[in-house]
Amino acid sequence: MGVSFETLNNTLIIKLNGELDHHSSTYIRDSIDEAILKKNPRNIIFDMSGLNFMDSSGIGVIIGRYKQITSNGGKVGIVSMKPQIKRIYEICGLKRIIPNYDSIKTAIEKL
Amino acid sequence: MGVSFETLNNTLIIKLNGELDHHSSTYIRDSIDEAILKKNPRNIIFDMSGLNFMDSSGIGVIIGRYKQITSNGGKVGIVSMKPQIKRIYEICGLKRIIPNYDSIKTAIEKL
Amino acid sequence: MRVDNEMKLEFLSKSQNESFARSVVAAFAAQLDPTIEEITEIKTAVSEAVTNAIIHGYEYQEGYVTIICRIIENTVEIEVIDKGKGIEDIEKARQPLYTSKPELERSGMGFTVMEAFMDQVDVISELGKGTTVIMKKTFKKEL
Amino acid sequence: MRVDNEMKLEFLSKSQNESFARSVVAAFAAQLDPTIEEITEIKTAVSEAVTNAIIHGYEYQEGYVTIICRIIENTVEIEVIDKGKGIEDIEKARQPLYTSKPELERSGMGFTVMEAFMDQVDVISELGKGTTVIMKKTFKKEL
Ligand SMILES: Nc1ncnc2c1ncn2[C@@H]1O[C@H](COP(=O)(O)OP(=O)(O)O)[C@@H](O)[C@H]1O
Ligand SMILES: Nc1ncnc2c1ncn2[C@@H]1O[C@H](COP(=O)(O)OP(=O)(O)O)[C@@H](O)[C@H]1O
Repeated sequence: MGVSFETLNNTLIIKLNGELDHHSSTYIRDSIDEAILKKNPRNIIFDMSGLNFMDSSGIGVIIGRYKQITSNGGKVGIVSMKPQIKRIYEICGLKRIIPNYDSIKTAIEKL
Repeated sequence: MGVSFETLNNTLIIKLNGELDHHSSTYIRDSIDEAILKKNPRNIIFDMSGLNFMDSSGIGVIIGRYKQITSNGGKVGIVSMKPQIKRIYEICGLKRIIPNYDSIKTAIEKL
Repeated sequence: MRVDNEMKLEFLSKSQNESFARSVVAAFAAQLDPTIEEITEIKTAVSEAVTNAIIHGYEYQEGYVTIICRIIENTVEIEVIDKGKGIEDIEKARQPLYTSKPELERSGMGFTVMEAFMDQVDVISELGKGTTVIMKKTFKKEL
Repeated sequence: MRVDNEMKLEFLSKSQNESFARSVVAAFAAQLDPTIEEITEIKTAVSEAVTNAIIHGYEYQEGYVTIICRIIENTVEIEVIDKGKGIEDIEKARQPLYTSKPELERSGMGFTVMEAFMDQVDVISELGKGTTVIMKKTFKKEL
């Protein structure tokens, strides 16, 4: 499991790789919070193109960051979910609060 | 696990695929014996290029066919072993009785 | 009901065993030739139940998690068992968004995910004794 | 000796479970970051011991095979246990080429392969009670 970061304008792009479960969530969460603290972005985008597995622990991580960013007036988007990830995103009702885009470019434009 | 056959001159080429263990050995053995009965080849060559796993049950299958073919004056060769298969071939002493070739072409020439 | 195949797996309640546990169940269920989608569903449901055993059942203390898998015709039956804390109110626990550990950023969606991905989910629990989650899924036969 | 991780797997003595069993042990040992070669060695050794339990221990009758795996630092310890027939003369059984079932085209090389691929192989057996094969392998640490 890995996570890497990139900043574009005022947006932090969080690229998730491998499997996001309860075990990897601690490391992922800490890495993201460190990056947010350091770069102080307005918006964040989760790039899920490299994510192969996610369960509800991953949903918890995403919602936690969502609360943090939106409480500062920022916005959150998700891009490039594989079908299996998209299903859990829908089942868990994330769809209603975090929009999903086809590419990072569209996400940045639309956020 | 699969096995397929081809005949070249008087030689039956036995192509093994997947994993050869005790479980798959029954099916593999029966398929080979049926092909030998039908085509009555002089020599046989095991093409191992598609074989990913083999344990000593596989060695048993090879030795069984070796005894059958050599008792009729024929010869047996092995081609294209992956490193992990080659190690078990060496450890089990098959090396001393069944020669190993780089390609089917060389095997047919040298047998 | 004739059981066609059966296995039982016990492992320490360490979070690194979550991915191990779901791979084992997937490897066992593979004998029914499920689709990739069905395998993902099973892996996710098992991941939820095993994570719950570790976090809620044992509350990060050392204990053993047991998984029993049975194949009966084209159905897989999976039990995930812990001997931990137990659940006081199962009905409440199963409600979407309910979590007893919001401080750990739990989403409260574990049971909802299990129910969405499996055909049947039963929960047996006793306070101080532990919890057993029994999940069933029947694979569609190819025509 | 502190055990860092542990699992126990029980399954029916069906030959289709041979590949399942070796995959499970490989998945568990994966936490030590072994090389592909080391993983193949472990899979092969486990395959030999499990096959022996099914063919020689239970002689194709239904029974349970148990595998216990422990991780202690960078060593994996694997026990393969059957409650079957047992071995009368362990020393003879371990000799290369010795097999009690030549009619099944057994090569008699199972124990030899286990010894070649693992650092240590111990056999405990009692007639009518069953057999336990204990294998150990230490992974080289990367420098
Ligand atoms: N194995 C268990 N042992 C004890 N309590 C459990 C167990 N599994 C679930 N629970 C309880 O049920 C609640 C809901 O579980 P779940 O839907 O998986 O959400 P989450 O894990 O995100 O809290 C948990 O917060 C916990 O209180
Ligand atoms: N689990 C077991 N239970 C009873 N007998 C066994 C067991 N494992 C091995 N043996 C005996 O030891 C012999 C040698 O085993 P092995 O070297 O694996 O060769 P093979 O399986 O080809 O016979 C077997 O033929 C059998 O008589």
